[in-house]
Amino acid sequence: MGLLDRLDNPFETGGIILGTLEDVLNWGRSKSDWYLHFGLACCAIEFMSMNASHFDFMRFGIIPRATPRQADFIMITGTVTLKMAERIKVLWEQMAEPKYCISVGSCANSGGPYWQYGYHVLKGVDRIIPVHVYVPGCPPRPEAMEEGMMKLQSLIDQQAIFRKRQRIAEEEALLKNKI
Amino acid sequence: METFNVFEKLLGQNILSALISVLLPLVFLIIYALIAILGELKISAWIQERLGPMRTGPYGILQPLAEVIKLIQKEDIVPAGANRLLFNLAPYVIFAGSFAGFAVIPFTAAFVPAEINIGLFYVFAVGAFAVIGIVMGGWASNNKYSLLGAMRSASQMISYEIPGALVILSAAVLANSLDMQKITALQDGGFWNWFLFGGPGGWSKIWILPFTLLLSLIYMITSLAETNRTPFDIPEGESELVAGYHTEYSGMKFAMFFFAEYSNMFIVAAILTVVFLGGWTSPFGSFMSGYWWGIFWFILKAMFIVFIQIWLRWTLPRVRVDQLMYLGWKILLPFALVCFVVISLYRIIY
Amino acid sequence: MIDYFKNVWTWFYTILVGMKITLRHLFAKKVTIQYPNERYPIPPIARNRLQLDPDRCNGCLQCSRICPVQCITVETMKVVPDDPEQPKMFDGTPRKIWVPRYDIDFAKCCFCGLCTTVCPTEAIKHTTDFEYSSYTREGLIYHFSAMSPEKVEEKKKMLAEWTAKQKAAKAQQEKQAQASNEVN
Amino acid sequence: MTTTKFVDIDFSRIESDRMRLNVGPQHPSTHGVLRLEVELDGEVVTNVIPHIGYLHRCFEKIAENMNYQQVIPYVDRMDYISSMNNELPYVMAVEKLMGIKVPEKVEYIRVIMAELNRIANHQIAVATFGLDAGAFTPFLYLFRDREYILWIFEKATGGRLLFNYFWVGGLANDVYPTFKEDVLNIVKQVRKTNKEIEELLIYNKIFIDRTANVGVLPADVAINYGCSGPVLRGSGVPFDLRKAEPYSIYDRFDFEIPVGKGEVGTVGDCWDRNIVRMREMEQSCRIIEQAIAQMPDSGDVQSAIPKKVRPPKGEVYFRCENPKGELGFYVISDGKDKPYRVKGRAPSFVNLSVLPEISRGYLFADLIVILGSIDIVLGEVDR
Amino acid sequence: MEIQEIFGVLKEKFGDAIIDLVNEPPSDPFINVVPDKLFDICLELRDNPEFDFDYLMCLSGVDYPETLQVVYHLYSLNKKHKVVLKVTVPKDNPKVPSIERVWRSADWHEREAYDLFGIVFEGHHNLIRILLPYDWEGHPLRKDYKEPETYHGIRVPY
Repeated sequence: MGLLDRLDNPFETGGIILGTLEDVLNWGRSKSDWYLHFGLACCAIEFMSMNASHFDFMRFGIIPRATPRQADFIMITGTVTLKMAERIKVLWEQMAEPKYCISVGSCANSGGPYWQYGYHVLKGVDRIIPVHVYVPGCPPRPEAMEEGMMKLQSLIDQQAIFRKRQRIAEEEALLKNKI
Repeated sequence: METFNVFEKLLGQNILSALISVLLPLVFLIIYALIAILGELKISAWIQERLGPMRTGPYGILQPLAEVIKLIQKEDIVPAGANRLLFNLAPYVIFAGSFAGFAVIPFTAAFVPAEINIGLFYVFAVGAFAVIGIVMGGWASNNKYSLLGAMRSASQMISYEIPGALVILSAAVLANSLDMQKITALQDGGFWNWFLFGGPGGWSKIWILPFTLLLSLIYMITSLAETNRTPFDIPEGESELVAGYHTEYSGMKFAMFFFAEYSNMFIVAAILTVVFLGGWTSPFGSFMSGYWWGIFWFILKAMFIVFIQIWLRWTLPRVRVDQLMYLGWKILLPFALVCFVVISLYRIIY
Repeated sequence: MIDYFKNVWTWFYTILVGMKITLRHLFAKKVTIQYPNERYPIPPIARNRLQLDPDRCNGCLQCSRICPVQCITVETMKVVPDDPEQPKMFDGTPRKIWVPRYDIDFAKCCFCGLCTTVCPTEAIKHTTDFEYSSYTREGLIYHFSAMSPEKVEEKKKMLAEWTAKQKAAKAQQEKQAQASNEVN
Repeated sequence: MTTTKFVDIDFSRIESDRMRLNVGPQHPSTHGVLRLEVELDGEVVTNVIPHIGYLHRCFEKIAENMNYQQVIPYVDRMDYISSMNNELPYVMAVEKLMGIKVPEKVEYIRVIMAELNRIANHQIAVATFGLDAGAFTPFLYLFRDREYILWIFEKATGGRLLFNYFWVGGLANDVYPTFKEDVLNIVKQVRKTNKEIEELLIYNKIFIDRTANVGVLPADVAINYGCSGPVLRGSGVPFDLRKAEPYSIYDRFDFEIPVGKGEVGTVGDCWDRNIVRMREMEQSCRIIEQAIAQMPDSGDVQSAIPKKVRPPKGEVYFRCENPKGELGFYVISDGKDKPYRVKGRAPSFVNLSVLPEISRGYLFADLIVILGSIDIVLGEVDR
Repeated sequence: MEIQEIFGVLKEKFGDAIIDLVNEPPSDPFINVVPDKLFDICLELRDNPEFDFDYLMCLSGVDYPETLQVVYHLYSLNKKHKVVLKVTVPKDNPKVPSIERVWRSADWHEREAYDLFGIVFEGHHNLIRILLPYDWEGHPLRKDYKEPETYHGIRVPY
């Protein structure tokens, strides 16, 4: 990867090229997110409202896909039960990288109203799959979901593509120093 | 108007002119597909009183570009248990099939990539390529939904070739030719000379006017079925078969399916334009006609057909498999046959 | 045969009717609210994020008791009568109870509004703010107490001293009482 | 276009391999997380085994651990599309146990809210049914109108979807001043859109061909399976709890019970079930108009709310007409703060059990339509 | 028909199998029935034109400290009357005859009661769990139920 390293070096004016390329790639990914057509419970109804004319989720460049292979992110909209947990894990594994997850609503965040006595409810979807953004609410307003989506987009915009490991390590080190 | 290939005339018959003739449609196809995808998103949104993509570039016009950039970056998954060779080959077969159709599309009087005298026949033969690709992809995916979708698609496309071929046959009888440039040139001189309105000729064409109108309608319906568009999108009917034959495809391979679908839409629209709407000829006689205007008219007419396809898609529910077959065999075929007989008689008499 | 043609005609006709309707909508005014730029005016009664006014909270614990999901964690502490600070409530009445910890876990909250209805001082209220999604689950736990940790420590110490004093006083009293009993 | 019922063909003579297809739990048209194990012969469904429970949220166990007031938010989450209608039978069951008579104004507001929610529910039902048949645009027109209803709910109750509005003995709060005008405007809008939907979707020939003569449910089978609501009425049985045993103040209103008549196919097919929903929306509009006209302006909505909800020992089964059917709550009280047992008799749960019976012998594409015509909500099926 | 009449007719026909009628407002009146004869009683209630109970509204299990109970709410669409039957079984041997063949709606209701209470319905054609996973242990709506620590490697409690 000698060439890439040289290109990435700001002193050889490669940093600008790669940086711009990275920006373009990230722009593509953040502006065109396809979600998995998938609803679980109450939040899914608000999710449908968000797709409807008044809130129009497609403004963000988001198109529903029925198959996990073509989806970029999944919205866990509702209560995840133990019976369903394994299926969600399979769905997540079927999705193609890079993939993201938004946990919508109290139930998906931490079991919500069912965290105390719900013997059959998974207490938070982050126990089985990684979650990138948590949207609170029970159910959240459609705008709140859109706000969560914008949070995810800004997360994607800042992602590192080149010299990934090195940069992630640097960021982690920085974070550690801060703490 | 005289027909010729402008690049061959300028550069002579050599590899360079051939290369340009091939690449130009490809460039056109890519630009067209991006515009069509945006059009699909925007028109569907407007019909539903929404706005569609708004946050990617001004009014969201860069949306298709973002999608392509994203699809390039996606992981390319081949499911376990799939037939690797066929699975990887299928999208290219479909894309090649639909792109090959562009070879005989006359964009203007001065440019058709390959001027062969059986152009209509060729388009039809090459169009059937897509079936092979779909069955390959559906079977190789090792997924039941894909297989069901592929089987449905194969039966649907093959049965709708027949009424479609009858329509083309009638047009060929009327025009006395299978050459797309010739058919277009015949209709020069104003919209009343289009085959939609009975073709060139005197008042006697009144006898076949209703039949040519009907034929164009039949071709419109069959073209929807051949491109798997609503109301005939049962091979990929989302509410039944998840995503049909491309359920297991991701990333760039899915993008190939996507491009192939839109390029197929354009090809059927182009055939309809050439056969019934006068191709590159101006609808107002000599007004705004010429080699350059030809491109404009051709693309305008074809895009209008594409718009109608999109418009229909967001209006109608989906038909069922048996109803699809009923429509194809018991309604479209008899009607097309009657039209064919009438037109043949007309040709014999006049 | 007539049925056949009738069928074909209804097919054709109903499709045209549908196309007419969708064409009308194609040019109709769009209803979309472009969220980050335009906003639907949320009514003040709407139940979104909870907000506590620490000045008003008197630590009665009713909210945490009525909460169906137990997402409100409240710790209370008695105010020492001879506190030099002489804390006051929002309306000037002397405060009897400190609230060193008032946490609401919005990852559990079900936004039913029961806590706001039982609150006697209207300290806890639903706001119209809904934009507080977070990258971490911990980011959804809100700490509403106005007391800094140092202050809590200080007050705790004060309370401990005071209770010790009280205890000692009580013990002394009892001793005295015993002594007087014995005398009697 | 004619449709053949594939049951008529003798398949025993055609030997072919059966294919087992898993539909769901993640599938675009299972309306949530239902899993159907479908046995296919080519494209013909030979057997369907529904597997439910993917959204079992332990409502009944939780209800035993909550006091009566705290159960209401959980009742909301059973059938999350029509929460108002869910709260009504629960609240009325507890009121019956305690012998509470609620004020006049409360009754009227409850009826208006329940009927508005019924309209919202049927809008979703028709919309998703259209979506199952492949029509996407009517879905969004109906959702647009539903949004206006939700705005009224939000203004009046504070919640868009889950309200916690009906309390034992009253309401959480009074309605806002311009409530009446807003509701009347909605009624107008609903009527306008419904007319459009009928032209665009319901009477479209393709849609009729897809749904008529499909999934025929005879009346006696429907009754024996315990079906209720539009599923039962679609089969031609004019049974509506609002008429049969009028609860609340439903005996004061003039409305009709729409039933399936087999206008375009057989009585009890998918089209009939759907048209019943469309016509019920119109009837709900009528009820709302009458209720608005009769509703008293003044009155305290909280006067009858007891200080402590503690019903005497006893048990009661109270049922109401939910948009999906008969929703009953069987509440057992042992005289304490918390109910001893709350059982919800969910209409979707019972209606879904008829699916294998009516989908055998139809095509796979029909199975999706039949499932859509039953209009289930998984939150209620699994509780 | 009033509940008293129904009770009278049933008592006449089935004798000891009908235990008693409890009518304490505001509760709904109910009839206690012996489990063994339940199927015949239900058949009689459905097929006798006087009763004509064609609609099973609800079937619920209840867990009492010593016993388990199954409650049947019946309704007649034509006659518009209703009746509540109750069957009480011991906890160590909770067996009730299935009435799935009388009212098909009992099919899923009985599976649910089996799933959540562990009441065994004899004669049911497919008595398996319905709501919980097929490999779940225990019957959660019993009062003494303890939720499991893990399920398939996923931690259950919060």
